[in-house]
Amino acid sequence: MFTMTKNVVTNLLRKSSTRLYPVEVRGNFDGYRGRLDNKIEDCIFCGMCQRKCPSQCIAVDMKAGVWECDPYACVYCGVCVDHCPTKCLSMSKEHRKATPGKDLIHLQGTPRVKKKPAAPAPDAAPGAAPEADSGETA
Amino acid sequence: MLDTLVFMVVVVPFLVAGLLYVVRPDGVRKLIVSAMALVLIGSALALLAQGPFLMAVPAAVNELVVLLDFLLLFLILVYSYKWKSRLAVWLTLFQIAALAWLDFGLADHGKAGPAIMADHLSLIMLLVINIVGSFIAIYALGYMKVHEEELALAKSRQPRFFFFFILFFGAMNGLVLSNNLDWMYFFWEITTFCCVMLIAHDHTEIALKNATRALWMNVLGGATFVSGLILIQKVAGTMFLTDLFAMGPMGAGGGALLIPLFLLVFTGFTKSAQPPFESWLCGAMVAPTPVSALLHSSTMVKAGVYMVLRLAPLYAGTFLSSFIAVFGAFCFVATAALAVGQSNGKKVLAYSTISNLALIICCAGLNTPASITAAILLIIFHAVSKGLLFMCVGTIEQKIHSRDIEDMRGLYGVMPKTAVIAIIGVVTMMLPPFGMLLAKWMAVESAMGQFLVIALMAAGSALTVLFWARWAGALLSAPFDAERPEKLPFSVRMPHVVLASLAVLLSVGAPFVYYGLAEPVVAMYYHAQAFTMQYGSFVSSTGMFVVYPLFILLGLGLIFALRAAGRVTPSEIAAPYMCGAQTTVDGKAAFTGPMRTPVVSVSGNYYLDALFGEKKLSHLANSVAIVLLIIMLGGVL
Amino acid sequence: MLEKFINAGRLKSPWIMHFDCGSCNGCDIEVLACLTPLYDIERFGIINVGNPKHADVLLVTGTVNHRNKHVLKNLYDQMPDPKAVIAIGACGLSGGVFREAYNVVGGVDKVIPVDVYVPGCPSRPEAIIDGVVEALERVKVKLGLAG
Amino acid sequence: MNAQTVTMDALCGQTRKMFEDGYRFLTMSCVDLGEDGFDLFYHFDKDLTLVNYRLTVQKGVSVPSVSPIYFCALLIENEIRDQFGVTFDGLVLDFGGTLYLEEDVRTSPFCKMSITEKNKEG
Amino acid sequence: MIGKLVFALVATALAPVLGGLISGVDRRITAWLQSRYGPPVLQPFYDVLKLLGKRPMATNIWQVLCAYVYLSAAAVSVFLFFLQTDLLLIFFTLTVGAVFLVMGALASPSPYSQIGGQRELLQMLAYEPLLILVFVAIAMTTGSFKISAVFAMDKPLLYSLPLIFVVLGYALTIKLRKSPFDISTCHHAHQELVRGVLTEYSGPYLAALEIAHWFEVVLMLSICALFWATSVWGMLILVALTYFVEILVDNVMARMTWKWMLRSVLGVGLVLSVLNMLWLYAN
Amino acid sequence: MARTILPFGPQHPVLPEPLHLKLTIEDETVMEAIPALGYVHRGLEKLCEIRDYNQMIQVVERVCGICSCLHALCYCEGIEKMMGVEVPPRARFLRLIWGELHRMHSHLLWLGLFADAFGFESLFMQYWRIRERIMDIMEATCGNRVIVSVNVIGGVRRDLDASQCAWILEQLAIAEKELKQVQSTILSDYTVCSRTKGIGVLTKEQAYQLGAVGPTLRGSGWAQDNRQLGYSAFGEVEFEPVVENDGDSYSRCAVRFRETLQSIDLVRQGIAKLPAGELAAKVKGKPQGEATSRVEQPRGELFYYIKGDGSNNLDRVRIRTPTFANIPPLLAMLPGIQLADVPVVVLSIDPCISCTER
Ligand code: SF4
Ligand code: SF4
Ligand code: SF4
Ligand code: SF4
Ligand code: SF4
Ligand code: SF4
Ligand code: SF4
Ligand code: SF4
Repeated sequence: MFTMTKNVVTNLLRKSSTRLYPVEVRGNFDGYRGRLDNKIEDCIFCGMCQRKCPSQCIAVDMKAGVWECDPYACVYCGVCVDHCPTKCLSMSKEHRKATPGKDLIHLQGTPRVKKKPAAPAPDAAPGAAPEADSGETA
Repeated sequence: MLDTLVFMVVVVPFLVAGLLYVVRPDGVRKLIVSAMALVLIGSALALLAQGPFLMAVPAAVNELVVLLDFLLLFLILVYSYKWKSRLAVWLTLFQIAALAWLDFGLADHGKAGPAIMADHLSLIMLLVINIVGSFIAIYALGYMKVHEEELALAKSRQPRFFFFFILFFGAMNGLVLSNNLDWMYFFWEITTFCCVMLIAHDHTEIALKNATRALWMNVLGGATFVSGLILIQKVAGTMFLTDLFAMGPMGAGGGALLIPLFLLVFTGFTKSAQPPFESWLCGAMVAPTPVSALLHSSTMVKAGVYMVLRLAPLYAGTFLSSFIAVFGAFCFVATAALAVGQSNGKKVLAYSTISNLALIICCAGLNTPASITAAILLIIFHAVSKGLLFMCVGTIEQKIHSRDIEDMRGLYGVMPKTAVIAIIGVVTMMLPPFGMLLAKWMAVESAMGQFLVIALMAAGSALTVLFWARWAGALLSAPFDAERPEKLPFSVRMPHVVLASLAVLLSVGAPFVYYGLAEPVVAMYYHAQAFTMQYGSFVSSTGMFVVYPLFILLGLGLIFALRAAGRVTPSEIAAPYMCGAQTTVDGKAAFTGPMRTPVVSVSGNYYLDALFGEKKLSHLANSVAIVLLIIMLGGVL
Repeated sequence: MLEKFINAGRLKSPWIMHFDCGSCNGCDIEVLACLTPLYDIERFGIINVGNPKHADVLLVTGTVNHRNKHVLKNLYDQMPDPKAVIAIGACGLSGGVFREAYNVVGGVDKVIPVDVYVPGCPSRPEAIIDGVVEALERVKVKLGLAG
Repeated sequence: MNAQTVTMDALCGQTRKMFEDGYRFLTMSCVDLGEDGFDLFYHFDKDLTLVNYRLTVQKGVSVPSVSPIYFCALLIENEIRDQFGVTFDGLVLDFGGTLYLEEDVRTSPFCKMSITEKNKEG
Repeated sequence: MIGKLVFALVATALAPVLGGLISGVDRRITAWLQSRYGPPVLQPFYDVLKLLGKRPMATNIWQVLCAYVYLSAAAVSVFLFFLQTDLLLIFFTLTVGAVFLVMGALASPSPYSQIGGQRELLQMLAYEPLLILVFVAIAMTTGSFKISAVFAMDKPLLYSLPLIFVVLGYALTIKLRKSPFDISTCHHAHQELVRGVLTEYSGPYLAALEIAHWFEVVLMLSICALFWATSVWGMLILVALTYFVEILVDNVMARMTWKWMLRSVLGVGLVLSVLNMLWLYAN
Repeated sequence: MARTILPFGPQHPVLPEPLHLKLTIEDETVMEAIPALGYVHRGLEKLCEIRDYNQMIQVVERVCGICSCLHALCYCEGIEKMMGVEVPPRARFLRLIWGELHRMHSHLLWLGLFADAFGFESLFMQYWRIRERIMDIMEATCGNRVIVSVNVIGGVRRDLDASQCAWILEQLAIAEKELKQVQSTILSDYTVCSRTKGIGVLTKEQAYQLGAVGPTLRGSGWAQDNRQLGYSAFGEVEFEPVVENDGDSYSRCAVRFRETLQSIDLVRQGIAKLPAGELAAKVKGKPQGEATSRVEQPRGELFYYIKGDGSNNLDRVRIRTPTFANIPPLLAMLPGIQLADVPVVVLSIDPCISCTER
């Protein structure tokens, strides 16, 4: 009882330990597995991430040059980042913010067509809107 | 006029009882009992209007009483023998011998005096006995009909029942009107006999057993009664209360009178079932409920406290008085604690009765104007509320076939009106601004100087709240539903409603009760006034009880609450919290339990058997009570 | 006038109830961590009441399975209006890594309407606080107080 | 992993012997062998040494319960009942297949027979 | 008389405001003691306002009735206090509230509120005798149960009744529902009874109970204040100190069981009161 | 005697996880307690048929977030045993360090919850405040506060550099100091002791026969700790199993408290002895055969049975978690205690239903 009294009274006299988030942001440590980003210009749509992902939340369409990820099924393990051959996948140390609805991340890149290398379609705006909207997933 | 009224309340019940014994048709019985009730109520009121009086009777009547007294004792002897209670036989034999010595050896029959006396205290008792009792008698009409239907008797035993039932009134009225202690003794023995006969009424094994117990305990009281009388006769040389009062506190014999006073007070303890004698009253529960209602509210046990209170001016200021206070306070706690351990509704009522009687005894022992006022108010308010509660339990029992509080859970859903009336009864027993609490307040304030008594009272009232509150709560726990119609015969419903209204109205009129009834008694013996009224409040030097302001404020609160409750719509009614697993089974709240089976959630009150178990606790209470009594006796000697 | 005060109360006193709907505890302990000194969401007037009848906001962590979906629904029904639901963690949002397991129904929104989704596995306490703040924004919008 | 084979008849006797020799009952494991029935492993431990018994049973056969010997076996036997549909005789507290599963999921989910689609894709 | 009435009315009207503020400060200090930042001081008011705006929900109408009777009785007892009436009478009025709170809890078929109700009764069993003893002790020192008599004293009651003040502290802890006696309900809910007597109340009804609790807090603290009735500052300091000690005790103790409560409260309470009374007599 | 039957859970504020007990009480004494499970059951063992054996690491980590690291460890050890992979020494020591950090955070979390079970809110706050240091270490070194995801088959994914090691030691020193400040409160405070001593007694024989594991077993006087098996690097550090003899809630609490301090010591030893070298061995082939694997989790012995058929997908993964083994002892402890002690006794086995049901 007395040690606890000492403890709580010290607490009373000291500044509280509370971090006043969101007013005061300490920031996450380096190396935190936060938001998953894809630098879509560098993506070769190899599908490695799709195959390795334990949560099966990435869908790569090699022909269409589409890379899709369901951020609401992703478990932020970083396995895809480890295995991406071009290192276009990365994880920012910021966590992904809460949202009122669920959206799929749909990135349109340039498909690597074997016969015609490096012919970027002018109409595709790669990486312009990293979170371009698309249909809701269930 | 006066003679007629006294005749009406004392002798007529005997005659009517005899008539009821031979009359068999139900209709006629109903008529007679109702008429009797009216006559009793009317006469009691008329006597009250009349005021105190003394009345002499012809010597022949006195002889008759003596004769009847011996007859009665022989009758008791016969039953004691029949029921094989050796103790009762010996005690009765002792009584016969002692009475013979008293009547033929000691008493100075030449010295005639007014055998009948009514002071304010007697008048209050008359009111209580005849008004509350009459409604119970009417209730008994309806109750006994159902009772016998349930038992499926070939031959109705109602004539016998009503014989003793109505006899009770005569005996009680006689008892409180006696000035001659010899007479009082006679009536005292009649109540014992009636009571025992009524307990044995159903003739079951347990009924006989409990009747036997009641018999020996009350016969023990009879024996001490007659011993006390002998001593009084020896010490004071009179048998008339008026003479004793005239001698002032402790009478002429000084300390010597304390011994007979102790014996008489002890007699009172046996009759009002104080520990160690509480078991007979609990055993009396086997009788049909109207009997319990009658015994507990207005007759029998009230005779015991009447005795203690009656003699209070005589032992005022003595060692005996303070000991009676401590004894009463102890019994108050002990029996309240016993009530906590009970789930049988009637037993709770029984222990609560004993507990309240103990409080009255304690007040008598405190022996101040305020405490005597408290005692008188307690007698009045307790009689009304307790009579009401017993009738409720009886009615409930006939519907749900159980007198267990646990089975009364959600009674509101089954018998809404009776449940509400029962709750009114409970609330008037335990909460201010109702009379019981007013009286309790007076009791505590008057005990201010005596720390031990107050500490016991404090514990006792907390226990009291405990067992009442959970009972009232249990009655309410019903799911929301439209009111269900509930039909009861007039003779059952009417007494409920009347007593419930009486309980509330008397409390509202507490100042009138005080000025009209209690204050004259106090003025008579103590020549002092305990309280004055200011702004509708009782005020004394030590405190104040704001009756009307409290009634108004709490009444407003109640209206506010009723309106809020009235606004609740069925759509707002939701299932209780069951950790997210709630379902219903036949409309009862349930949860989905192991193996996916729905489990109806059951709730039980805490009876705290480890602390308040009847066996252990009553053993303890009885031992302490005996020790206290022995100390008291030692002090007196 | 009173309405205005009540609305102020609504924004400043979101009592939460946390229901673990088959979570792996990862998200649970982060929700609990929110209550502890470092994060102390009582700053926002939040109390963890643990009783649906007192709660304004239901925090759900974990996957819905065939058994707890009934419980989830029951609890939601016992919360008096107005109320909000915040789903926490990949499991609560979609079933997460367990989506294909045989006893998993999926995210919380399969059973009750969800107002705010907090991603992560587990969602860190800061993210949960973001979620609560977002839910309050939504309440504001519903009450017509936004802007 | 080495496991001694035990027969259905010897099972209870062997278990009792382990109990008397002061072994702790670790758990059981059940593996569906398809056509060949189930492998039931009984794992025991004493001073951190594992002892395993293998009981192979055909489908549809009831296995004697060891829960009267080791009370703690009741949970695992109920679990196997849920997941594989293997029934146990003499279970001290039989949940009858409702330990984990709702009525909605009444098939024994761990039995290969009931698997409609096996996605070999990684 | 009119002046007294008006004073009492105003005091009664202000009591919930004060009670709410006290509980706000309480929560803030509790947070600091736990090294947290804590909610705004006005938080209790936000809570109650929010609750008032929620859709009502109850398990039956009796609950509602009981909640409002409880509220009324609590308000009336505060009113009677500031009218400087009889201590014992105030105690009885307080009991009305407490009993209806229990009846409300028992009126619902929910096991948690039932158990809460039973435990609340046991708490009453523990604190009621203590309060009566405290009041009797006060009355024996001042010669009357009237509160006005306390104010007529020329020396603070604390001088003659120090141990009785400790006894009052026990009763206060139970009434404030603080550790170690938060057994029938408590402020949050991570307790085995899910708030016990309050389990089944929600929305406006819960708000009513909360306000009633504020009334009771004010009443109990006012009774504490009586122990230094000779000066306003004395009263304020005594109450502030007492309340701080209550918060401290809340934070350095585990919740105990009802058995322990009955044993310790009745044992310690009785012994302390008897000692204090003996000491009084000796003087 | 009047009985009350009440549901304790699935949603109940003292049970952060959905578990149901049908309790029958009389005057608050528990007469009967029948459990119902299945509120967290996902059926994830079955996922091994559609996730390859590498992906299963992330799945088994989520059997329970609290000791995610140890689930992955046990699983990896099993697969490594089956495939004959030799784990490099540095990886083994790193596994030990992270594993012990997990034990610390788990025990601190439990100590807080336990304090809350007997209504000691401020003590709960203190333990969780201390715990945040460990969570920071975890986040800084593994990239996540809870599900660290550092184990891979053959080794680990992340490394610790010298500055990180120094920082960890620094943080641990502070945590140790803070922990010692509240030591006497949990171990000798009057109110705490009266709520824990003699409550929920599990005798030495009962503990063994009912299959108790971990602190529940050690609290009843058995010096059995799977770390004695010497997996990862436990064969190369000094430690003694923590044992208490009374078998009550207090003993189990004392075991966990002392183990928290022990873990600090083990992390220090691990950092001191950390060898240089590879982080992970190369893995060739596919898992085939049967293997069992055991590790000591904060709650006790974790047991994996794994069967591979030579393909990318395993044939069977069977997980027996500590709480699963501790539930029968719990059921034996419940009857006869007071309702108020139910949370204390339930928490005293440190239940983790998520892993129990998987
Ligand atoms: S969707 Fe998920 S993985 Fe992709 S960027 Fe967002 S958070 Fe990262
Ligand atoms: S692995 Fe990398 S490059 Fe390949 S598809 Fe995924 S993101 Fe693109
Ligand atoms: S980059 Fe590698 S993984 Fe991607 S398609 Fe080519 S070979 Fe396959
Ligand atoms: S982080 Fe893990 S879960 Fe998320 S997409 Fe990458 S591999 Fe899949
Ligand atoms: S989201 Fe991740 S951490 Fe949260 S419950 Fe699911 S698996 Fe656990
Ligand atoms: S003990 Fe009561 S008040 Fe304290 S934290 Fe727990 S629930 Fe809240
Ligand atoms: S015991 Fe289980 S539920 Fe409780 S905190 Fe730990 S992990 Fe969460
Ligand atoms: S026992 Fe519980 S805490 Fe430990 S790993 Fe299993 S689930 Fe997690």
